[in-house]
Amino acid sequence: MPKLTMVQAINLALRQEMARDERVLVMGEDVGVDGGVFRVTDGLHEEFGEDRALDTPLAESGILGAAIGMAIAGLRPVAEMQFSGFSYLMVGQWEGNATRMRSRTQGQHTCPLVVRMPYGGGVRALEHHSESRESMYATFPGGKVVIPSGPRNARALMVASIRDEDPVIFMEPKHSYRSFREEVPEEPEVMPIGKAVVERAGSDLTVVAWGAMMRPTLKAVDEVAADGVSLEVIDLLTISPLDSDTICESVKKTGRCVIVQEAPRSFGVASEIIARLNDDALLYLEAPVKRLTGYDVVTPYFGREKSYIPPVSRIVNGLRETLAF
Amino acid sequence: MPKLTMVQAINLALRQEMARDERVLVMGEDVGVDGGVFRVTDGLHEEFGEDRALDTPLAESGILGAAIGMAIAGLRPVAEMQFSGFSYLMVGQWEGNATRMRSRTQGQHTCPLVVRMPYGGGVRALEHHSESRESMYATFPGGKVVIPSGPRNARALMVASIRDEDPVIFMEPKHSYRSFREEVPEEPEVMPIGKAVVERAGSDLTVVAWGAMMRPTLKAVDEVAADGVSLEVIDLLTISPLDSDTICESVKKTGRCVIVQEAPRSFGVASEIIARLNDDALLYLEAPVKRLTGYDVVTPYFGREKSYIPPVSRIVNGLRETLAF
Amino acid sequence: MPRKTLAEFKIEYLQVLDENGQVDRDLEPDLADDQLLRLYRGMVRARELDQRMLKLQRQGRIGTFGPCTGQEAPSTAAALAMGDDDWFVGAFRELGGRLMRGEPLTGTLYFHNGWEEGNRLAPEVSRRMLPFTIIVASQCLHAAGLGFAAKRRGQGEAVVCFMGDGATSEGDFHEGLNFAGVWKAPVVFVSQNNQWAISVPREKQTSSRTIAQKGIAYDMPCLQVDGNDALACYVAVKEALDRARRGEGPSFIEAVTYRLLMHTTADDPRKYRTEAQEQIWWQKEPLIRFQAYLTGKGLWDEAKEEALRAELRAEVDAAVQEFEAQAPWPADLPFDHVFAEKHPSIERQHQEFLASLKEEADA
Amino acid sequence: MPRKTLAEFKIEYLQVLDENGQVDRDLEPDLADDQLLRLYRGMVRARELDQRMLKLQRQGRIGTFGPCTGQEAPSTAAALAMGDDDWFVGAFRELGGRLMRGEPLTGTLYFHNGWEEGNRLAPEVSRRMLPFTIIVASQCLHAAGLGFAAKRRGQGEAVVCFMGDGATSEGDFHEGLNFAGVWKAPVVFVSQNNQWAISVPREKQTSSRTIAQKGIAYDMPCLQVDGNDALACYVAVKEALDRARRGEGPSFIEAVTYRLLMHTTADDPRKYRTEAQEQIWWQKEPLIRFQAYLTGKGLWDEAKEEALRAELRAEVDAAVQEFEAQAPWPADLPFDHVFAEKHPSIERQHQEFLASLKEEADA
Ligand SMILES: Cc1ncc(C[n+]2csc(CCOP(=O)(O)OP(=O)(O)O)c2C)c(N)n1
Ligand SMILES: Cc1ncc(C[n+]2csc(CCOP(=O)(O)OP(=O)(O)O)c2C)c(N)n1
Ligand SMILES: [Mg+2]
Ligand SMILES: [Mg+2]
Repeated sequence: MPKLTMVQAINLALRQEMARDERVLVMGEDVGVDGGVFRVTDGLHEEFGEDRALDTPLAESGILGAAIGMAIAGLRPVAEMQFSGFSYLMVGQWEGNATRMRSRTQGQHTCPLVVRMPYGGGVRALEHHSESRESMYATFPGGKVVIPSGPRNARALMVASIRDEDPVIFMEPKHSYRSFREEVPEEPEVMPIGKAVVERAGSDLTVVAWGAMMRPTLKAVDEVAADGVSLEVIDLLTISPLDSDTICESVKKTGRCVIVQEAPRSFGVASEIIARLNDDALLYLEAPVKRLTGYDVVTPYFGREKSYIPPVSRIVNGLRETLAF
Repeated sequence: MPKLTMVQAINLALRQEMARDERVLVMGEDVGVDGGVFRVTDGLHEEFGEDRALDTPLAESGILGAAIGMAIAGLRPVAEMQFSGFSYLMVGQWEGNATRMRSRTQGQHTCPLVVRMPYGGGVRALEHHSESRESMYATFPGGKVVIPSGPRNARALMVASIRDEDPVIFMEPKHSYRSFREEVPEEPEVMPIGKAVVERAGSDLTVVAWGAMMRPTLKAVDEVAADGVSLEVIDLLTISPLDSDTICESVKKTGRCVIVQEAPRSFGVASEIIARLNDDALLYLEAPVKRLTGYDVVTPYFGREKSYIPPVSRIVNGLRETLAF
Repeated sequence: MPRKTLAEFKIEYLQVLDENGQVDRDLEPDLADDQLLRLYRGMVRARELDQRMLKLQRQGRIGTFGPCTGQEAPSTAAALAMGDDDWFVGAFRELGGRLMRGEPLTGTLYFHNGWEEGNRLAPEVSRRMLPFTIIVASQCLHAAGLGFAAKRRGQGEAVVCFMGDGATSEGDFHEGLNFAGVWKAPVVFVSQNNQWAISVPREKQTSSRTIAQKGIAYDMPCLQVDGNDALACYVAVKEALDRARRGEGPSFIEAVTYRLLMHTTADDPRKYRTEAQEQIWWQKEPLIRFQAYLTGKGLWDEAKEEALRAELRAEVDAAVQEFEAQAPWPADLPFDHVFAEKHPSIERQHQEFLASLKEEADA
Repeated sequence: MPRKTLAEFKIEYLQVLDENGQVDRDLEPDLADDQLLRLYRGMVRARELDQRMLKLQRQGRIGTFGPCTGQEAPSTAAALAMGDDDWFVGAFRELGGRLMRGEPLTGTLYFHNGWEEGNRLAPEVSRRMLPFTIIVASQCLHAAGLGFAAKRRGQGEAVVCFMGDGATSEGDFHEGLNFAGVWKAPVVFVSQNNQWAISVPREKQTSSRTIAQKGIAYDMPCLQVDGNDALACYVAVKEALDRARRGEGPSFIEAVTYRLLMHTTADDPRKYRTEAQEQIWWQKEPLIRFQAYLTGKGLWDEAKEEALRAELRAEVDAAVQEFEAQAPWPADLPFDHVFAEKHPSIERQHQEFLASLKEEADA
């Protein structure tokens, strides 16, 4: 199997789905001729033409709003927000139309579309190019939020998102775009949306992470496992609708839980996970759930960024503290 | 003291602050001549003229974006979003500029402004006129989110919001706009932002609510108190930055907690409160914290609305269950 | 100083039928008699339902709604000019057009009484019509997307999209027209300039002399028409649809009309305008002049008018009866329409919801 | 069909100094020699810093940045035309103007190396200048608000706001110009049409023949100027500022220029345009023609040019040295700038942050 970066893996998913289903198209700022500022849509313009790899005008609300019209008309647009930092301009169309059209018409008109957006820090970029706000998009019922953590699941989840009958926000951890490769089979793989995955089985503590936090988390887990403890690692993959069953089952077994989140501490995904544990697994907890997260500050410019994203060392300490509690 | 509705109380705060500080102005769709569709700005146009009670063009991003410019120039705009359902169009300006200008310039340029918006259900209005999304606005560091529950605190918190040096989202529970009156002193009262209030002291269980949920919560508390139990009630008042200390102190004392939330279950304020309790009071919990909330569905039209907002009976049952746990 | 001129633009005005029912023969479209009668009937039908809804709302039998009285011409005429496969994209003052497109009278009653069921129409009706848009101007982008898809399908389908005058201030209006322009999408944008956005008069809404000239920003053919003149509206939309089908891209039409009644039943116009202002426009409303036109052509008379009114009132009566006889639909339906497939977490909440409904019922 | 004409508009083009340095005497502004020299110096200063930053970025000594080479004229000329109390609101390609307004050379270096400190300027500089805007077009609304405040203050202050050609597609551009128009706010909007939005050429961005005509939607005086002609840019902005101060409201200027280099250092233009296309525009860039103009006036020669370049390079060297000698600022500063007053919950996180920094350092 070829070893691909996440960029290449998502590109593969797009290319194969466009070949398989002519209703599928990609659209956004610079996604056509240029192939996207991160090259995720590279080659699609040459292969499928400008009617299926659209360079749109510079307008985020416009991109989603037009995609909604296309989806209602039977197309399957995969729209790109060049960076998640610019996606807030389309929240009106997302909240007001994309996520509501199905319920508004009781299924007569629907919006099967995907909004791709690179998110997260670690690439030394300008302001608005490094924040994580997945929990914000999770506050809108009627829309799904998916975050892959590596090339292989990115490809399989993109395929699932394109084939999904409902609107999906697909957040791509740009820090992981090219930082490592994985074997990705040529034949399409599909992973279910709304399902978390047990990345490693263990019995002493449950660690939950997603997106770019998976790599440092696994590193930290290896380091701590060397102490002779057994850690279970869960990769969330879908933020909303959240699969808390997998997490609660795990914690009922381990009694301990650490959640690693790049986003600010408050009102994040970790908080919802803790609420679900409170509902279904409180009596199994042998220690408080630990949130290892960013801080409740305005995302700093990249000169300071590093200290604000949980590093391996902080995760290691957090795991040890929770184990020792 | 005169007995005022919440609409009159907020109007009083605006009028007095405008009289006290000529930098203060109100702006928005129909806030001038018409006095606002809920009459919250009634009379301000006549009293202060059209330069201080501005009827703006129909554009929400425009209203906030222009208010940001005014605030930077030294004015104190109080901008109205006619309904919270239209405020999603200004999230780009909120996330991208209002909440970031202070950190971006390390305090050289700031955005002391208030964005008022009626929110929540119960008034038999059209789609987009009845949802609660306070947790969405709480995901943006650099901005505050305030929700009054009655005329008196609405007035005092509006005064505080206008005098605050940072941008404040002021969400007004429209269901409580005219549903009851309170005595509101003529002389200005100010309540601190970022501080919850213990509305009733008690020892057996802590109930947390905010906005329009306070009234049904207090009704339910009265009913359950009749069983001879002692309930402590906390009115959140500020959603972000969240005052979890008051809640944790209370729960350390009572050992039990119920949270009543109009918004959908997942990724709501209740989840953050539970996460804070997990951090600081887990070992004091004698029962799982109960979330009495809306559901993770697209806000239904008003024909069905009622069943989706926690009614007194559901709150009563929830309190009894948690007490009996 | 002498400077080189790069481009010149002009905004034209079209009126075919003046407020006294005088027709300009040069501009008169050649519409068969049955078409003219269909157009008139469509407008009167909307007027009758609108007036009845006003009463129903006052009696608390439906919720808040925004009357269309006086604005029947633009959308009804557009519906007449449109083909079955064209998309009708409205805001919330196109009752005439919606009914012409086959929406049942009960649809708007259910919708305005808080039921999504009002948007669930017979497939042949909904297949080319979007529901009411409440988020002002957001539909302009949906129209651009529908237009892109129509162009790609290449069947000569087009889109007619309505928005108000206030709506032209929203960013989505601008982005929608720009996208349609860049794509040369077959879309006809029609702004119903009723001169008010709730309490805000047109001149406080924008400093542009006409709404029509906003189309110049996208190099679209743009035209201002008398929006109370159904013939002018028909001609303008027909021309624009023909251009669209010829692949010449989008057009922008400003239809100047007037909101004769309150913004919605929750609004009180006395706060911001006088009855005298309104009276002027009652003289110019679209039905009287069209009736005069038909009469002049020998197609209409008192008797026909009475018969039509009686027939339509009976139809409205029947619709209201059906509406009020309708039992409330199941309260839990929203759980079925969050997503195509119900996620376990939502299924659990669904069961919880049903249980608490039962509890409350038993209590 | 004959139709009544309601309004007519035309878009004019202004060039004073052609690409060969030939000046149109009728249009030439009367600027004192020292003003002309100041303008030239301002443009060259920006070019020198821009070119140095390109090298620094390639050597990994600063982060991503967007060069302004070839676009020095519009913002530098505007800064010359502006008064101290006027607001300068830029996007991210106005280095020339920012420097003329007193921003230190180190500011943009710190900013582009990931430090908010780059935006913290001496009070006399920042009091009438906003920092870089990265959210495209969002500044158009800030300018409208600043303009409203300036008008209310009544001291004759005005605002000059820049945006790109791509920026004119955003809803915020539309809303910003509409608000300024309705308020008759003293704002001069200048679109630097460099013909590209990253890889998207102007003609794919909008179907309007000129960017200038977008101002017609707000009935603003609008003009297209040669954006590589500093004199034309000066004249246009000066005229517009005078109108603004006379209470005649906002204006819209399209300055046609060209992005000679990559969008940012992260971009590769070879993906979407040829070197040949770029070469055409290198012939038209603003410095050569202005130097010829000064030489023609007897104000400039080889020696002066060399002296100026040497002086400015030395200034840039010094700035780079200062920049690189600067020790990193405290990592925890963001906690002090979330709000004016630190909330207990943030204070707690601040302490936690400091503790984990220490742990990491010790580890
Ligand atoms: C985005 C948005 N903002 C505000 C509103 C509230 N609102 C409903 S209709 C309306 C006025 C619309 O004016 P116009 O576009 O002229 O349409 P008209 O009501 O006159 O038909 C407003 C402000 C809304 N529905 N959507
Ligand atoms: C709202 C928003 N969307 C997208 C981007 C990413 N982006 C940065 S610059 C740019 C192109 C801007 O084009 P233009 O307005 O012509 O300015 P230029 O770069 O040519 O000076 C884009 C798409 C952004 N910064 N902000
Ligand atoms: Mg209107
Ligand atoms: Mg450009």
